[in-house]
Amino acid sequence: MIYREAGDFKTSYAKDQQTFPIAFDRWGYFITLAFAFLVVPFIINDYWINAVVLPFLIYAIAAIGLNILTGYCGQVSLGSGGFMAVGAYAAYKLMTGFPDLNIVFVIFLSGGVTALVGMLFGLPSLRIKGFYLAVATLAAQFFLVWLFNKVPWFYNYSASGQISAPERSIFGYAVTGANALPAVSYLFCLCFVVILAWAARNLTRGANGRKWMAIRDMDIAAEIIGVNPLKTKLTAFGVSSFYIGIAGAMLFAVYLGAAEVGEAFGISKSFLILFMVIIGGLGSIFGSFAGAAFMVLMPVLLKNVMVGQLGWPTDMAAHFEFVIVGGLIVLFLIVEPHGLAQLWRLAKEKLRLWPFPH
Amino acid sequence: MNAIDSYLTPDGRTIGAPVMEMKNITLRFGGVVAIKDISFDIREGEIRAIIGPNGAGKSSMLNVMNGFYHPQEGEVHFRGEKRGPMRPHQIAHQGIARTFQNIALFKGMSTLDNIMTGRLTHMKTGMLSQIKWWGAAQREETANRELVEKIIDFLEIQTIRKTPVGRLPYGLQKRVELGRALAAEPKLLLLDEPMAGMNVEEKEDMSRFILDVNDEFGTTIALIEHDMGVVMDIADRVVVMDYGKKIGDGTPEEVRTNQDVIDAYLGVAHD
Amino acid sequence: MKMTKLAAFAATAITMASPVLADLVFPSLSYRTGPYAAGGIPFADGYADYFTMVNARDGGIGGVPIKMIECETGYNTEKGVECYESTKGEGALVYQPLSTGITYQLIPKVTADGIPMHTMGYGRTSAANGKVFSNVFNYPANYWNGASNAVNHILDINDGNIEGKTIALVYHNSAYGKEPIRTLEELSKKHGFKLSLLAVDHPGQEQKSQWLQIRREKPDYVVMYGWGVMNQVAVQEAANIRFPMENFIGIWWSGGEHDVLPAGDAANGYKALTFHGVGKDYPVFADVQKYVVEPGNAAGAGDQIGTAVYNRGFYAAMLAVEAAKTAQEIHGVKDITPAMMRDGMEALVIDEAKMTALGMPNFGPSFSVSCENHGGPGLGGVAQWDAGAKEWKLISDYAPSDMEVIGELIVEDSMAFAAENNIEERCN
Amino acid sequence: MSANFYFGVEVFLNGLMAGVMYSLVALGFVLIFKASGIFNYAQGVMALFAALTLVGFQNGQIPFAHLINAIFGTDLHHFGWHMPAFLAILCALGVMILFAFLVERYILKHLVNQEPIILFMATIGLAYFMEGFGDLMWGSDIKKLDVGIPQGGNIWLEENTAFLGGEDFYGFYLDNLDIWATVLAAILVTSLVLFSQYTKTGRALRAVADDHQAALSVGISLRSIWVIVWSIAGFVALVAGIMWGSKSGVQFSLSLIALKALPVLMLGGFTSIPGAIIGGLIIGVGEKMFEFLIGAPFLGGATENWFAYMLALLFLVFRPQGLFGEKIIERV
Repeated sequence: MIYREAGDFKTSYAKDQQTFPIAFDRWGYFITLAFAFLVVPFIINDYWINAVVLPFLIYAIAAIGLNILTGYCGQVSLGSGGFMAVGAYAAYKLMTGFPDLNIVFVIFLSGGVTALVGMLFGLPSLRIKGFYLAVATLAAQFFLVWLFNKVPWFYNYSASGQISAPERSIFGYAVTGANALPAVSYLFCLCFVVILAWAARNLTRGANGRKWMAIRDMDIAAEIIGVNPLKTKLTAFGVSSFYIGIAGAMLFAVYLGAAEVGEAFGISKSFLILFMVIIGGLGSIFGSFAGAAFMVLMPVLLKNVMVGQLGWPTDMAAHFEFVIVGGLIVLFLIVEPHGLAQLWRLAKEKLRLWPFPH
Repeated sequence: MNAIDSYLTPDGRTIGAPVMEMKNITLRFGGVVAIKDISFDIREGEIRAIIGPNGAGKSSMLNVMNGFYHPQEGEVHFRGEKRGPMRPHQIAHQGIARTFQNIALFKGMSTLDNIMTGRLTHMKTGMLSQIKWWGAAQREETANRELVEKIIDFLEIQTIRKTPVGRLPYGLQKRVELGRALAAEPKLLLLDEPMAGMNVEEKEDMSRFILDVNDEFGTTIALIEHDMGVVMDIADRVVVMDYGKKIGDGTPEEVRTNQDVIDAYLGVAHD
Repeated sequence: MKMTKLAAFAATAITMASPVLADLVFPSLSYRTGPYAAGGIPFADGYADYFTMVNARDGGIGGVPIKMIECETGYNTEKGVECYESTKGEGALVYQPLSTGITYQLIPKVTADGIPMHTMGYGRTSAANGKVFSNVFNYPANYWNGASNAVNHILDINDGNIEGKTIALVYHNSAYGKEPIRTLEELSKKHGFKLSLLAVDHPGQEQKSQWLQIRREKPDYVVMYGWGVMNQVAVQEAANIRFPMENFIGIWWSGGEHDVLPAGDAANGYKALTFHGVGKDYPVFADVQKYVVEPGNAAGAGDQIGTAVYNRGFYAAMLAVEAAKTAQEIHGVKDITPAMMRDGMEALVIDEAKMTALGMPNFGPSFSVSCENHGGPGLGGVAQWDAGAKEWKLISDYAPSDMEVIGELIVEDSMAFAAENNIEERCN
Repeated sequence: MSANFYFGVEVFLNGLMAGVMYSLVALGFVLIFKASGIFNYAQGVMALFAALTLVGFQNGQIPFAHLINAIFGTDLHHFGWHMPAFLAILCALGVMILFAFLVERYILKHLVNQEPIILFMATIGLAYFMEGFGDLMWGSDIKKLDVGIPQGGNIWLEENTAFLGGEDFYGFYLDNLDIWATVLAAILVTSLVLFSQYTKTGRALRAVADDHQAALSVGISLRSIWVIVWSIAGFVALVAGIMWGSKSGVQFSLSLIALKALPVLMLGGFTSIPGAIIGGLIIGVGEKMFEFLIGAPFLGGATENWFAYMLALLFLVFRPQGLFGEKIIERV
């Protein structure tokens, strides 16, 4: 009976609109945040930060971005990898072109550049719908990868086309480059994640979010009640690409430190992020986190169990990883097509009634 | 119709100047003529019905009125101005709202959110203040929420406020859709078969809501229906269509005695 | 987010469980899966088998057993990071990341962590400049040496004059494939040949356009920097348009058995560069048979022994073991640290006597590493495919490459890196 | 006529041939989408799996040998037979039918009436699964596939057209494998058409494609239709796997041919078999001609991958209903 809403009355519309209407959720959220900011940096080791937590945070941003486009606005995109590449290369050009520019601005500007590119590739969405649009976004994926590979200006004419992130710091602490302390990179990413998730929540709970969802649920009816489809779809593409571009910039600058477009931002990345969104739950910010956690953690966990614990050959473990991840995806879709977020919601509903289910 | 500026209804309401005038509208799909040279007007404060058998072109007419279809010939005048080439969402901003024959609610959203979408044409805060939320965006949200809550009270759907609309029964969905259209505070409200598929009781409820909307908010309403009985009870004036042509126009009494209308409804063969 | 934490806790418990042993740890970042598995499997097998042999035959290096930790990267850079982070805590002595992408990512990390990295025949070419890259080694040869080796071979065939000839470069359209372009451009200026560039996009199953272009333009020689399925398709397409196979030269990563076997007899005469011996005709393979295969400890399926890429992995492990021996000698300790291993790699000397003693006479070039030069002399040979016997034959000695041209490029590229990252030169 | 003109013609012809190869893959997508509304992303992996199985049967490989060896410490590799190509193809087909049955039984049955995007994701999950499963079963090394289809330039054509151009022209080059693929594709499409027109099952298939509900109401079993359709798609995947596998060997990258089929689907439509053929030809010719005329000379080459998609995208922007669709009238 700890988790409950009984007696939790709302006396104003503002209170009814808040993100976590149930007091217990609200406190859980604040405690999680405090834990993430104040405790985790001191107890976590390098392996967990570099191999699991950083990719989790960065992919969560990308997943929120794609969720805005696909989950809220209903436009399926397979171009996320290409848009992440835009963010990464924009960050690289900004970092090397303006060495004094603060890294925070670099990352936001990279998001801005990606937003413009995303809107450009979002234009056909007015005419092309459904799977046709999904496949059409692959044009962006392939074209952008080709472009960054082909035009030497993007990688400062280096011999191989690899880009490497130079060291940049904030308040005297390096966040990119070899000397960045993992805990600092972690906090840096965490700040971005919290701010961006909060912004996404605000964008989706008000008028803007309703426009997106109206287009998603029935675009013709939405237009007739006064939603401008082109503008709405383009803002979705823009905001989504902004997030994905930031994720790309951080993936390159903070997490990987060096990148090559075809390998780091290939089509498999597009699919990975789409997976996160669907497994996590379309149209749910929480789901984006859950999906990212699932897709990042699952393989690491499986690897550690199969290779580390059971001592299987690595190749067999890798094959099994495919089998298990693929199988789990199918299983999830069968059990709960609306993703982890929905499972979470159902669990909470059960919890609300516990221990008196009748 | 003659050029009368205003008239008094039998129950004492004053009907004002034309809000919308359709002049010689012709609409074709390829070789098929859906509407052929139809003219009529809708006046401030009245309930105007368009009736006719299936396939008469009523829905197409409604689609022309809210700009979803563009007629090949003819002019649409709204509040005294000739309508240029416009997209439907621009027309919604001019103050025309509508409901749909096959319910077009947003399935993934709750009742409250669906009705709130009706307020979108009135919500102006920019993206940045939405991101910030506290301040302008929240104030606007709350103000609009208050208005929407009034509509929810009016339509007696308080208990389903937070229910996803997909789970609602048909009759309630129709009511939510009416709420969404009302939320826009339209100058002209178009209702596409608001009573289709309802039982007698639901039809009575819906008729009452339509009359109340007209009465309390003074909203001008144009509705399509093919149930003659209901229409004759609530409409001030009626346009009758058949095979894309207008075959009658006038008060329910006038229409009821019109020979063409009687033929059309009794299924007399066309020549 | 509660689920995340729970899972995180479970996984921490798992990773904490494995104890740290006082062994010499050699991680193997292999890829036995994914698009490049065909090349990854033999390399990983060779790398593993050599260590197994040393453990079984000699009881380890200087009496300390070797522990090889294999970690599957699938040629994926992010998994590479995970592998690096999960193995470095175990006392990894040297990394062989086996992917240019992973190499670029690890360069700053290994430098900061003080662990050496050996990128043999791949990776960042300018890391040969030890003054800038303290912890990265790419002896005995790199991509740019390879380009020069190929041109030198063509020069040899034409008695030193290739003025006016045309050489086409068919390359994997990625960082790896673009590596030789600068070198070839410089060489084309020097020797007066015409260079024509043909990019093939990943994965490279469809190369009709490129080979029709070659058929039209009729270059005298084709040099290929391919990887994965691109190799098989290119060899097949070259055979299809009846391009003379002996004028078609692949880099060592395009010189595996699996690259030529699918084309059958048509691949006969195809050439590939190499910096190590090919085939099983070395005394050491008797030891492999005795200590590895017969006890049933062969890595993988055990069917790769003696293939070109297997030998490359085998050779890489040999160099790692020799460097560890050198480190033990320099520091006088058996249980070496990564920093000592680095010193050992920097002082590594490989000569004919040493290789003969190891049962690998002429298995690779003789070379020595120094503080300034982490890349060795860039010696490379040419192997030719004999489709009848289904084996590679070494048809030349390990010959030097044009260090005059390459050295300049290395200095230029590494200095740019040093300037971007504020690195001070060492070795002064 | 200048040699360049003939080169252009040659590129055009080879583009047509490449297009046929793309169509072979696209056909499988169309069949499944038409009958069940599922965008089956696993089609490429099915081709890989079919080809792996075929090679496995031919060479008498023991399935899961690696796994068995790892668990029981045995040293199994081969049964020691070498199966004739024809028999092996039949066996591989049997496996694909079994696969279709299992997919229906364990996946599709549980996902009836889900949204298309969910079904699409399920097929991606299926693709992951099969990729791992196929490798586990047959190993991830590269394998040579040879069922006796000749490869190499067609010398007869080359010699008999050499007179057309000048000194620099050797005659048209066409790959024998591509010519075979064209013949096979023609046979395949013809038999598919005959099957759907003249057999009871075929008519049921068409009924389902037209209207699921109506088909159900006249007593057609949707589930058995799905098994049949996935079996046919498995057969098409086998044919595509044989053609592409003969060209490049059988290994992981074979599954990526799905990416070459997607622009074809956009252009030809997800539901049209002639669309898949014509779309494939347009994409094949388009990308090859673009590479020949603009890509290689001016843009540094390797433009084919994105150009195919751009071409399809531009086409759709101007004609959203696709190649064979009728003009869409929107209704509310």
